[in-house]
Amino acid sequence: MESETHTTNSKGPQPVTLESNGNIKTVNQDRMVIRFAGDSGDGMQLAGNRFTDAAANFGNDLSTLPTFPAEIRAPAGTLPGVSSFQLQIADWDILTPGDRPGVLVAMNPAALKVHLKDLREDGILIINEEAFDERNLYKAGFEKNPLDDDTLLRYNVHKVPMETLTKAAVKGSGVSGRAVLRSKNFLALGLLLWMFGRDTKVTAEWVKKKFGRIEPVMNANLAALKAGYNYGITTESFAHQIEVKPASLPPGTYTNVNGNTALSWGLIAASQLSGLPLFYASYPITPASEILHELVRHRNFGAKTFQAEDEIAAAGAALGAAFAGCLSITGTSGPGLSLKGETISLAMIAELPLIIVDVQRGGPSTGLPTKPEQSDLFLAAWGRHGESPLPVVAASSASDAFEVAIEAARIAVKYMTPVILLSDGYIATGSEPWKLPDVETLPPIDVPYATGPNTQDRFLPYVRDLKTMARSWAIPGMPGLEHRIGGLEKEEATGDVSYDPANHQLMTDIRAWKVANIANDIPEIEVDDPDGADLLVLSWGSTSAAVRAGVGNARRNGAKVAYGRIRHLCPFPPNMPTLLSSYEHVLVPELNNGQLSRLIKAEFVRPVVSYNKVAGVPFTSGEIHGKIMELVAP
Amino acid sequence: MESETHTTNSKGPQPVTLESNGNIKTVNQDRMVIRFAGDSGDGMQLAGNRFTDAAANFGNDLSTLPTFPAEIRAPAGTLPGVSSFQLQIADWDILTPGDRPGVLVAMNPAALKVHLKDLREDGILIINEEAFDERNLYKAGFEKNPLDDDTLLRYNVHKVPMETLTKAAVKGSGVSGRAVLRSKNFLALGLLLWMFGRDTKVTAEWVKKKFGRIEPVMNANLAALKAGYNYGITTESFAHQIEVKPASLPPGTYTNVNGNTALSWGLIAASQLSGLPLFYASYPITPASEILHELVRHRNFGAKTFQAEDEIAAAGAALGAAFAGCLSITGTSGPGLSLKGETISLAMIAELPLIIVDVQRGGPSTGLPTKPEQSDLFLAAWGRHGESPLPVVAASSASDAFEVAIEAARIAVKYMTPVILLSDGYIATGSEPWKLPDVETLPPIDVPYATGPNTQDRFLPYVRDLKTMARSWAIPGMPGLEHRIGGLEKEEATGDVSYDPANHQLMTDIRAWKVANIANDIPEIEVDDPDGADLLVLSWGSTSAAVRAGVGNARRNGAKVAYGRIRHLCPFPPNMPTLLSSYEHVLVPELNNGQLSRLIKAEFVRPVVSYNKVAGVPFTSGEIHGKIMELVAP
Amino acid sequence: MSYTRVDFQTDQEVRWCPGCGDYTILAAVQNFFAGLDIKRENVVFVSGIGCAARFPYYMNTYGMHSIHGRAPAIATGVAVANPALSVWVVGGDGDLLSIGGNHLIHALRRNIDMTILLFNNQIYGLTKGQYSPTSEPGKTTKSSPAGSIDYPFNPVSLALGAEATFVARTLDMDRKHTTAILKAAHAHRGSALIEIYQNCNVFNDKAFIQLTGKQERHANRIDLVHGRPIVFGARKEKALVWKGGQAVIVDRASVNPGAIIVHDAHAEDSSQAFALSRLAHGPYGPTPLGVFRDVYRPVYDDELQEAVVRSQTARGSGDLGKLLTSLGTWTVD
Amino acid sequence: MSYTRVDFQTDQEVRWCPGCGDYTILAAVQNFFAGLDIKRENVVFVSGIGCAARFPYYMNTYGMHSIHGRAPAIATGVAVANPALSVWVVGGDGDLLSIGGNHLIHALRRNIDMTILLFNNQIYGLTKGQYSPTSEPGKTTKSSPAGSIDYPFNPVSLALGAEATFVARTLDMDRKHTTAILKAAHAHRGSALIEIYQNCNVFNDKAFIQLTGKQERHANRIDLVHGRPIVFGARKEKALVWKGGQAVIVDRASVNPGAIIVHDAHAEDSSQAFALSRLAHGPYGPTPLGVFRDVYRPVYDDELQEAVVRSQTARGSGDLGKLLTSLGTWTVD
Ligand SMILES: Cc1ncc(C[n+]2csc(CCOP(=O)(O)OP(=O)(O)O)c2C)c(N)n1
Ligand SMILES: Cc1ncc(C[n+]2csc(CCOP(=O)(O)OP(=O)(O)O)c2C)c(N)n1
Ligand code: SF4
Ligand code: SF4
Ligand SMILES: [Mg+2]
Ligand SMILES: [Mg+2]
Repeated sequence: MESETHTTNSKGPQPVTLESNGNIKTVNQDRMVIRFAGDSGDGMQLAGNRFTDAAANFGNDLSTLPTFPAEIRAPAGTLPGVSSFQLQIADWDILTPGDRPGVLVAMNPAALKVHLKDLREDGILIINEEAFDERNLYKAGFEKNPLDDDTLLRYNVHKVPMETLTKAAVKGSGVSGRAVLRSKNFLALGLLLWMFGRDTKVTAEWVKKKFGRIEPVMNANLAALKAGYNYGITTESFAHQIEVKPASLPPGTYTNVNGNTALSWGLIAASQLSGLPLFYASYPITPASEILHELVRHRNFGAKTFQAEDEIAAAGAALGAAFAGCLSITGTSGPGLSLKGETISLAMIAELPLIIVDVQRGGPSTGLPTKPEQSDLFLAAWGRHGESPLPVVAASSASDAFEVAIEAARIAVKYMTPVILLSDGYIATGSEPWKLPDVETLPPIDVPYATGPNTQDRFLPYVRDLKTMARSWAIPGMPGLEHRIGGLEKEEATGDVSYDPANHQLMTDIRAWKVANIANDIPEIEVDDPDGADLLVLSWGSTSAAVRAGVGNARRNGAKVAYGRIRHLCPFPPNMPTLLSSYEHVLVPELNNGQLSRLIKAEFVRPVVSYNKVAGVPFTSGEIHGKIMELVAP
Repeated sequence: MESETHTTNSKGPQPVTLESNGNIKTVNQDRMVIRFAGDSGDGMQLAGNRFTDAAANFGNDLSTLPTFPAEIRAPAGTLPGVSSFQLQIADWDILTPGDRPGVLVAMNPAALKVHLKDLREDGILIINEEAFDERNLYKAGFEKNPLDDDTLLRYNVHKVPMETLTKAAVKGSGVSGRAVLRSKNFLALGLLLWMFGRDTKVTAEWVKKKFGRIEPVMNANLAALKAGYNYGITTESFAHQIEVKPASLPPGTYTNVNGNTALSWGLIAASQLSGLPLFYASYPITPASEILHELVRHRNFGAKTFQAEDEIAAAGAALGAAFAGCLSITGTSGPGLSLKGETISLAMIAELPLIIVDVQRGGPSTGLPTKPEQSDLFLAAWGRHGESPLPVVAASSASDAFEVAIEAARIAVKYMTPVILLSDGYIATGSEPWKLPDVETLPPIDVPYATGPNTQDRFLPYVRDLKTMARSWAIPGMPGLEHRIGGLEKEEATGDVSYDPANHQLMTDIRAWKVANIANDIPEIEVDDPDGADLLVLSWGSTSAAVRAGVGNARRNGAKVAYGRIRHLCPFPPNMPTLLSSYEHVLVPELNNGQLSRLIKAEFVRPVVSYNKVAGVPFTSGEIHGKIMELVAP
Repeated sequence: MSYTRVDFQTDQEVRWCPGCGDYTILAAVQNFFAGLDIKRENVVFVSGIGCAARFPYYMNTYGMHSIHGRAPAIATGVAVANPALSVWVVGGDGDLLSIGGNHLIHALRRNIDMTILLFNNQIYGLTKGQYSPTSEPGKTTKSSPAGSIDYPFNPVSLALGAEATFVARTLDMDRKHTTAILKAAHAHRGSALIEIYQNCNVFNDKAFIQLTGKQERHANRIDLVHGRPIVFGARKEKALVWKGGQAVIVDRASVNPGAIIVHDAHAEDSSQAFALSRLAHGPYGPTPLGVFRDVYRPVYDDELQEAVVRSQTARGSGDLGKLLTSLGTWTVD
Repeated sequence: MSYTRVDFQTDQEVRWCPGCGDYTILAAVQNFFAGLDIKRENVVFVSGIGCAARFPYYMNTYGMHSIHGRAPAIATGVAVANPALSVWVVGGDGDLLSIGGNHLIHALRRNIDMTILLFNNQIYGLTKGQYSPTSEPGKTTKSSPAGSIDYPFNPVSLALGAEATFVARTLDMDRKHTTAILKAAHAHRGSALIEIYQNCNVFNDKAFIQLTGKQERHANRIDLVHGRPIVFGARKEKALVWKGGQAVIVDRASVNPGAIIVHDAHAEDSSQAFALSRLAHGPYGPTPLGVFRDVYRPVYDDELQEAVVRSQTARGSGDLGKLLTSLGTWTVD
C-alpha cells in the first residue's frame, strides 16, 4: 500500500492539470518518488545526489534513501552488485523517501531484477537497453530478456540506448576507451532533469567545480548531461514532462545534508558553544566512518581526530582527552559499542564528560553492516557490568542529528557524565533539506570548571554541585588542582579509594540519582494529538519519519491517533508517566524486537503494543498506517 | 537484629542445659557464630578453614564467610590489612554464616577495631593481648589501649598471651626467629577447639599431611595446636565449654566445598556426562581466578586450560575450541564480561555451545573486586549489540554451583547456544557442607552431532532439529561435513551469507524463539508456601541463603510469606506468569539497583517490590526479615 | 586419494573487486592444498573481518569468518583443542595488525601451530579506504586527507620482536614464490607468519609496483634463500654485507665474495633475520622476499596435549567420584 | 620555584607489600621529579590495573588509575589533546604486555610523546601469582602448577620490533641507574619505554638475583653506555663483538680492542639495538641494562598539533556559519 497521499484515495499520484508547454504536455504532481538503480560502477549515488541538489535548489521538499551493496564489492552486473538511490520530491512538507517509486531508472538487468517489484503499476521505467546483453542477463538470472517478453507490460517503459548516446556525446572530450561509458550516469541524469522540467545549470556548475582539474572528464560529463537532456526534448517517446512545484517550506536558508555530516557539524557546534576543543577518536566501521572522514576535514575548528587501533583504544583515547579537557567523542557502530563497555563504565565512575556515538546497523555480530536497525538500545541503556547508569539520546533524522549532538554535549558537560548518542545507518546516509539554524542564537554550553582548591590543604575531585550533583572539572595544567581518579570505588567528596560499604551504597545512589535527575532538565515529549485520540504512537530514532507519515495517512483515513517522539531514552522526559496514563493504547514501532517497549514496561509497568521489524530495512509509512488501522478499527 | 533463632525470642543463643563435664561446665547451643580476625599475615583463613573441617567432621551443619583485605596488600597491623573468617556451626540445617558473631578471636588491635562492632553483647572475645603494643594500637587508630579502658566491658573477654605461649610451645621444634610466631594461629585454633569440645585429631592429621615435608614447621604447628588446647584445659579463666551438637543432616557423604571449586567440578562432571573434552579459557581476575587454578589441576580428566592474554582472547579461544568440538567455557568477572560481549554475540549467531561464567563482584568499573554483588544481570541478559538473546542461569550457593554448571552445559549443548552462568564473590569463596550426589545417577548429556551430509551435494550447517530448533554440530575432522560459519547474517538452512530482508527477519525470530522455547525444558520454580501467603519473596543467586533464612525468621515471627528461588533468569521458568499472578505482593531482594525486578516488569508488566542493597556486603537474614515484616505488617 | 584445485573450491561466488590481488592468492592456496596429502576435513580456516577475511567462504574446508581482529585467538582455541588439525588464519593488515595486533603477537610468542596469512594491501579495503598500520607516512586517504601522520609497522620486524619461529614475505603476483613459501610454512610446526603483499586495485592500486613492475622489480627484489649468498639486481650486481650489526647493500664487485651475507633462516638468534627486515620499511626500494626465519621451538598445543597425556598416565584418567571426595568427607547416617 | 621529593608525595598511605620493589621505584621517580624544572600541574600519570598500577595514587600530580591494559591508549588521548603535558604511563608486565600489548605497540609505533614505565616482575602480583607474558618457561604458579608452557616476550625486542624510538632497561634496586634512565627518557621527545626489573618479594622473590646478588651481578650486568665499548664482568674481562649480524660475548683478551662493539644508541637502524636485546631472554645470565635505542622521529602529537595550526592559518579558524552553508544552500522566502 502506498503513502502520503493527500487524498483518501490511495491510488497514487493524480494528474492535476494539463497545460500546454511548447509541444509537450506537463503533468503536475504533488510529489514523486524516483529511484536510480544500477551497478555499483554505474555512479547511481552520484546521479541521485545531483538530482537531489537540482530538486532542492528548485525548492522541492525531499528525502533520500541511498542503498549500497553489502560490504563486499560484488562482480559487475550481479544482483549483489546493485546500488540504488531513491528520493522523493514534493511540493509540501515531506517526511520519507517514499515507499514505492513512480519513476525507476534501471541501468542494467540486475538493477531491473532487484527493483522492478517496487515500481508502481503505472510507474515510468527508464532502461539502459544496451546493457541487456546475454552476459548481463545471465548474471542477473534472467532466463530470457524481459525487454522482449511481457514482463514490463504493466509499466510505462522507455528504452534508451544510453551507451551509444554517451559514446556519441563524449566523442572529442578527450576521454577514451572504457572510461567513456563512465559518463552514462550523467546522460541518465540529464534525461531525468528534462523529465522534471529542471534545467541542467545547477548540475553543470557542480561538474565544473568537481572535475575542473581533469578537463577531459569534465567535458565528457557535461556533454553526456546535455545529451541526455536533449534526448528528452527531441525524442518522441516521452509523452509528457512531470512538474512537482516548489514546496511551501517555511522561509529560511536550506541545505541538503545527511545524518553523519549533520552529526559531525553538531559536534563542531558544541565545541564552539562550550569553548572546549573537539577530540574525536574512532576506529573505522560502517556506517559510522563518515563522521571521522568529515571531522578530519575541519581542523581549522581546532578539531583533532584520532584513528585508533581498535574501538577500545578509541574509547580510551577519548577518555584521556576528556580528562585533559576536551569535548571528547568516540564514534562507532554496534560491534564497537559492545567493545567499549568496560571503558564507558570507567568514564561513568570517573564522572568525565564523554560522548559515545553509535550509528546502529543490522545485528547481531557482524550482522548486516550496511542496513539500518535500532537494536543497540538495550546495550546503550544497560550494557555494562555493575551499576553503570548513563544518559542515552537518539537522533531521529539527518537534521535532528545536529541538534541531538549539541544536546548530548550539553548533558555530558553539565553533568560530567558519559552520554550515548544513538543514530543509525538510515539517518547516517539519508539526506533531507535542512533549514539552517541561526548560529548566533544557539545557546552556549557552560563548563563546570574547578576554580580552585575546595579545601585549604587539597583539592577534592568529588565535591559536587548540589543542584546537578556533578563534580567540578579540574584539568591538567591547572595549578593546585592536581588529583587522581580511577575505577575503584571512590569515597564521596575526597575521591579516595574506599571499600566502605556505606560509601559504596552512597556513591551508587548518587550516580543513579545524578542521571535520573537529568529528567528535570530536558524538554517534555511534544505530543501531536489534534483530535483527542485513545491511541498514542511513540517512536524513537530513524523510524520517526515513517511513523509520523504513517500517522498522517491514518488520520487522513479517519483514524484518531496521537503521535510523540522520544529523543531522550534515558532518563525519559518528565511527562512520560502522565503521557502513558492518558492514553488507552500505546503503540511502539521499532526496528528491533521490542527494546524501547521493554524499557518502558520496566520503568512504568504499563503494557504497550510493540510493532517490531528486524529485516534490515526501514518501516514504510504504509506498514505503520496499516498497524494503526488495526488498532483503531472498531 | 539477629537471625535464625528457633525461638521467637531473638536475644541470641540461650543456654539450654548445664551439665558437669570434669570440672568445667558445658553450655549447649543450637548454633554458634565464630569469627577469626587478624592481620593478613596471621593465618586466619587457615585457622578458620581448619576449625570448619573439625566442626564438619563432628557433624555440625555450617556455613562460612571468608573476608580478605581488598586487592592491595596493606602494611601489617593496619585496618585495611585485616583478614577475617566467619563461620556458623549448628545442630540443624543452617543457611548462612550468620550475622553477628558470638565468639570473636582478635589477633591484633586492628582486627579488634574492625570487628568489635559486630560482636554480640554477650559475646566471647578472645584477644592476643601481646599484640596490643604502642605501634599496633597506633596503626589501628586507638588513642588508648582498649584493654585498659571500659571499651570491652559489655563482652566476655579472655586475654591470652598467645605469643609467649607459642614461643614456649614451639621451642625445640627446629623453627626459630620470626618464623616462630607464625604458629600462633594454631595456638588460637587449639584453644577454640577446646572451647567447643572438639579434639585436635582431625586438625593434627591435616597438619601432618600438609607440612609433612617440612618437619620443623609441622612440629611447631602441632606443638602450638596442643598448647592452645591445653591452655583451655588448664587455665581457670574459661568458665565453661560450649557444645553444639551434630546437626541432623540427611544421611549421606558430605564434603566441605566453596563455590569456585564446586563450579569447576560441575564443569568436569558435564564434560564426563557429555563425553566432550573440557576446554577452559580465562584471563585471571578476582574472584574468578580460582576456577582456572582448580581446573588446571585436573588434566587427567582430559581438561585443557588456557590462560589467555586478555578476556577477549579467552572468549575467542573458547569459541574456537567449541567449533573444534569441546565443552568450552570462558570464565571471568564483571569487567571481563563487558569485554566479551562482541565475541558472545558471534557465538550466538554462529549457534555454537559456549558457557560464559561470570563470578560477579562489586561494580562499576574496577569497583570493589573482592566484594560480592549481583549487578551484572542486565549485562548478561541484554548487554550485546543487535538482537542477541541467550540463556542465563545463576548459582545460589557453593554446592548449587555444581548443579548449575551441569545445567548450563546441558542447555548450551542441547540448544547449540552460548549460556551465561552467573555466580558471585560470596558463593565463590564461601563454603558449606555438601551432600555428595551419586555420580552414577547424573543424567547424561546428549550431543546433537551432525551425522552426515544433509543434502546430497553439500552439508547445510543451519538445518535445524524442529523440536529444539538447534542446528547440528559438525566438528572439524568429520569428513564430508566441511562448512563455513560466520558473523554476517546467514541464510536459514544453508548458512550462506544473506542480506535478504525476509531472511533476516526469519533468522532473528528463530534465534529469539529458540531461546524462549527453552522455558519448556526447565523445571518450574518451587515455591515454599506452607500457609497460603499473600507475599511472595523471589530471590536469585547468592542472596538466596540469606533470603530463605530471613523468610524462616519472619515465619517464626508469625508472618505468612512464600519463598521461591529463580535459577533460570532467561528464559524464566514456565510457571513464572501463574506465580506472579497468584500473589498480591512480590518482593525481590537483590544486591543491585533492581535488575531482576526490571527484567520481571519488562517481561510480565507486573509491579514488584524491590529491596536493593549495593554495599559490597551480602544481605543479612535480619535485613530480609525486617523488610518482610514491613510488608506483612497489618 | 588425491585432490585437485576444484575440491577446495566452494559453491560461493567469489566477491572481490575484479582485479583484486586476493584472487591470485586464493588460486595459489587452493592449488597448494590440492598438492598436499592432507585431508580436507582436517583443515580449518579462520579469518576476522575485511576483504581478505572473506577467504574461508571460498575454501571448501572447515572455516570461520569470525569478527574483526580475533582470528588468531579463535584459531588458537581450535589448534589447542585439536592439535591434529591444520589451522590457517587469514586476515588483512587492519584485521591482524590493528585491532588484532595483540592476539597476533601472543599467538606467535606461544608458538601455536597455525599458519597466518597476512594480506597486506596497506589499506582498509572493506571500509572503503582508510589508512592502515602499514600505510606509508603521508598517505592521503578518506581519514587522512592531509596525509597520514602514523608511522607504520614493519610486519616482519614486529613478528620477530614477538618471538615468531617462522616469518616470511611474498607477493600476490608471484604465484610460484607464494607456493614455495606456503610449502615452507606448512612444513614448519608452530606459528608461521606469511606477509603477503596484496594489491588493492580499488583503494591502493600499484602500492607494490616497485616489486611487481617490469622495470622496477629486478632492481628491488631481494630474494632470500637459506644457505645462499644474498645478491640481487638485474644482473645480480648488488649484494648484502654486515656492517656492525647492520645489513647493508653494496655493489657486489666492491666486496670479496666471502663477505657477502649467506642467508641463515635457521639461526637460533633472530638478530640476523631482524637486520634483514630493516632493509626496507615497506615496498619502496630494495625489499627482501622469502623466508626470514624458520626455527623450531616447542609448540604450545603439543606441549599441552602431552601434559594431558602425562597426567592421565601418571594419575589414571579422571574419576569423578574420587574428585568429589578429594577434599575429605564425613558421613551422616 | 623548585620542588623537593615531598612535593610529589600524596596523603595516600602507600600500600604495597613490605619489601616490594615498587617502593624504591616510587622513591626514585619522586626524587627525579623534584630535580626537574617541570611544573607539577603539567604532569599526568596514567596507569592500568595491577600492583604497579597503584603508582599514580602516590604521585602528587594529575593522575588516572584506569582499567587493565588501557593506560597507553588513555595516555595517548591525554598527550594528543595537550602536547604541552608531560605524560607518564605506569604498568606491570600483565597490564602492558598481556591485555595491554596492542595499545603499547601502537603507541610506540605512532611515537606518542609519553614515557612508559613497565614494572616487570615477571608475575601477576595483584591477582596473587599467575604466570605472566614475561615469566620464564616452566615457571610453576597457581595457574601453571606443572610449569608454564608459554614462551615469554623479551620486552625490549618487542618494543624495537614495534618501531620504538627509545627503549631502555633498568633495575628497581639500582636507584642511580634508574634515575639516569629516567633523565634520558624524559629528554627524549616521543615514546620512551623503560623496562624496570622489579622484585615481587611475595610471589616471585629473587627473580632478578642474577643482576642484584652481590656475587652474581658483576658477572651478569652488561651496562650499555652510548659511545663506549661494551665490556663487562667483575674485572671487565668480558666484551661484546659482532659475529654475522649477531652480538656475541667473548673474553676481552681474545679480541683486539677495535673489534669490541661500541654502543651506538642513536643508530637510525634498530638492528644493533635488537641484537643486543637478544643477548638475554630474561635476567638469567649476562643481561644488558641501559639505553638500547634513542633516536628522533616525528612525534604524533606534535604533528597533529601543527596540522591544526597549519589548517587554521591556511583557512582561518573555523566559522560555524560558513560550515553549515558549505554544501551549497537555497533560500525559501
Ligand atoms: C569490531 C569491528 N570494528 C570495525 C569493523 C569495520 N571493519 C571491517 S574490516 C575493517 C578493516 C579492513 O581492512 P583490512 O583488515 O586491512 O582488510 P582488507 O579489507 O584491506 O582486506 C574494519 C575497520 C568491524 N567489522 N568490526
Ligand atoms: C579487564 C580486567 N581483567 C583482569 C583483571 C584482573 N587483574 C588485575 S591486575 C592483573 C594483572 C596484574 O599483573 P601485572 O600487570 O604484572 O601487575 P603487578 O600486579 O604484577 O604489578 C589482572 C589480571 C582486571 N582488573 N580487569
Ligand atoms: S577493496 Fe581492494 S582489497 Fe577489497 S576486494 Fe576490492 S580490490 Fe580487493
Ligand atoms: S604482590 Fe608483589 S608486586 Fe604486588 S605489592 Fe606485593 S610484592 Fe609488590
Ligand atoms: Mg588491508
Ligand atoms: Mg607483574
